[in-house]
Amino acid sequence: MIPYLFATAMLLIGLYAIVARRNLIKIVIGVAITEYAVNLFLILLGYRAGGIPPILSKGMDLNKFAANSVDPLPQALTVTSIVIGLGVIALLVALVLRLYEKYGTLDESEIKRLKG
Amino acid sequence: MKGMSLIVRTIARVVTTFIILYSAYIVVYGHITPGGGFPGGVILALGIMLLMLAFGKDLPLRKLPEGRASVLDCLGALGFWAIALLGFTAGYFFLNFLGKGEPFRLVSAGTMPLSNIFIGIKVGVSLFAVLTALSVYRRFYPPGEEPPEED
Amino acid sequence: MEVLLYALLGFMVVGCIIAVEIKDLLSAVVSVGIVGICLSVVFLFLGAPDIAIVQVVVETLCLIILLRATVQRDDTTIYKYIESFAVATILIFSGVFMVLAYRAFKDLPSFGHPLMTVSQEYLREGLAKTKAVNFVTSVLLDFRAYDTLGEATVLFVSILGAIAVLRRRGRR
Amino acid sequence: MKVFVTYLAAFVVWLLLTWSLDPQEVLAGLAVSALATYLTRDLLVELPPSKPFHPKRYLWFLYYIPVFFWHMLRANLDVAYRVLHPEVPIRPGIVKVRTNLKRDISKTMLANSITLTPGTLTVDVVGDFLYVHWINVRTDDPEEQTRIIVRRFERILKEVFE
Repeated sequence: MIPYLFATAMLLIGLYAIVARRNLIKIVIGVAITEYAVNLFLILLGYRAGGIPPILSKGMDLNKFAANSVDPLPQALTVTSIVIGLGVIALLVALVLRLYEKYGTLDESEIKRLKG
Repeated sequence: MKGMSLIVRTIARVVTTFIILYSAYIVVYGHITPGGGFPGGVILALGIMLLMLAFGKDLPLRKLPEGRASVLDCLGALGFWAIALLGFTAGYFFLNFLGKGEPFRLVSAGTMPLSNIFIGIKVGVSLFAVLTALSVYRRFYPPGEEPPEED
Repeated sequence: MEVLLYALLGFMVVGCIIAVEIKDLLSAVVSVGIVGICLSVVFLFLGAPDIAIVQVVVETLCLIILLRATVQRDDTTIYKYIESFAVATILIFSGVFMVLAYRAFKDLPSFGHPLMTVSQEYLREGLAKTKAVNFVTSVLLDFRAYDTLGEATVLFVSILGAIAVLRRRGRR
Repeated sequence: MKVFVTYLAAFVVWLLLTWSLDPQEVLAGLAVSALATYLTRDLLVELPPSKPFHPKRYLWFLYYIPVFFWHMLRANLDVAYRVLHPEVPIRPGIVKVRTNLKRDISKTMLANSITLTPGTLTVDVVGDFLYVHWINVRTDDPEEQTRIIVRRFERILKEVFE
């Protein structure tokens, strides 16, 4: 229960950065933190107390392995989610660089003011 | 980007071969040890990134021009699709149609190593493409000042 | 073991707060990198070596990309006036979210005792069906390969979007 | 030739990574090492110009290892003494020293050896000159500085790499 609350706290910090910060890089950092929190929560859900990684080693009994292993399903979906997070960050950084080139500033409110 | 000093360059020369070897190991052994196409591809992109940091952007672009990079990228995606569609020959979408072999051998688990290789190529080359885009297309100019005309 | 896990998680939360609050952008990016690497250690603790490898390499690349955007540019935003509306909104939302999350977590299986109705099937029959020893890969590329295909497509599109955004005003 | 040596080294690293002699894995290793070597074929470090496989080189290299560790140990004790001493007797500065080594790899090895020895740190290599940050600049004479910092490694590295 307590680890879940840690993940929730990270999620809320990321949301706070996205909403309340004005610097565009800070907003990208907020998105990154939100991604970390979600990935962490998914893995925490699949953890079994004293569990072993879901990789069979030679000469291990299959039934014993199935009774002790942690959950492989959220892990498999998180692998792709992390890589997609990288793609999203690259896209956001590309947008930030483009905005900087156009307006010469990273401040969101400045950009709003200059837009007209 | 001009590249770095002689020390970094020489070490990059020595190390890059082994980084590529390690990424291939991570990809090929994805179904036996931890790893797989996604981390292997990212390691491949990081190896090329090392070259880009040490020698400047021109050398990696000479080794892997943009056109060939996009061809490889599409090849990876199409290969994965082809494996998915070839499943129809034996039954349904994404059926593991190849012979399974026995566990703990390198050639086992049917289509999985092939899928891993295609995903690795795709992820590595597309991340390489976005890194070169980030380093090549952008040079920063003060607002209001037009970039000089060049290639 | 548990204590170490909690210490790492607390350290990560502190790192997140520093990354959001600090004024120097380079320091903020470095703090995010530290959080990501701690996350990879936490994954190792939680029995997920696959994800730990992915996280550590992705974190490196992510750090390089963020540094590319940050170098030599400082946080010039003036905190003269605090945006009271945004801060109040996020605080109220956080409170409500925390209370609801606390209630929801009570219904989830408690930490360390996952609900594995589907995964038990994969774990028991995966070896006979796919002959792959790494069960994460066998879920990723055999049982749930359709999801992987979709996510590879998402990656493709996001990278394509980044390149399209960066290209200088079309062709000359 | 250098391609073949790199290929062999890559294959040995592959064997160490997989730690098995299953024919499938060995075949995959041959293919993967060939691929990695092919992709980096124009980056490889040149072999020494004359007699690259002469056993004398390897004997000199074996001799280099204890010499290097001895210098490292001495420098460690020296820096620890300077840090723990109440007056902190240091005189930091950057000195420019000249090296006789010609090849890139030997210059790199020399710079790395100097950096790994506590108290001295190579900042940059420009042409034949090394810029070294030294925690206690003992003398202002360039010849003497070169003798103290560079000569102790240079003599052996010249035998190994050139």
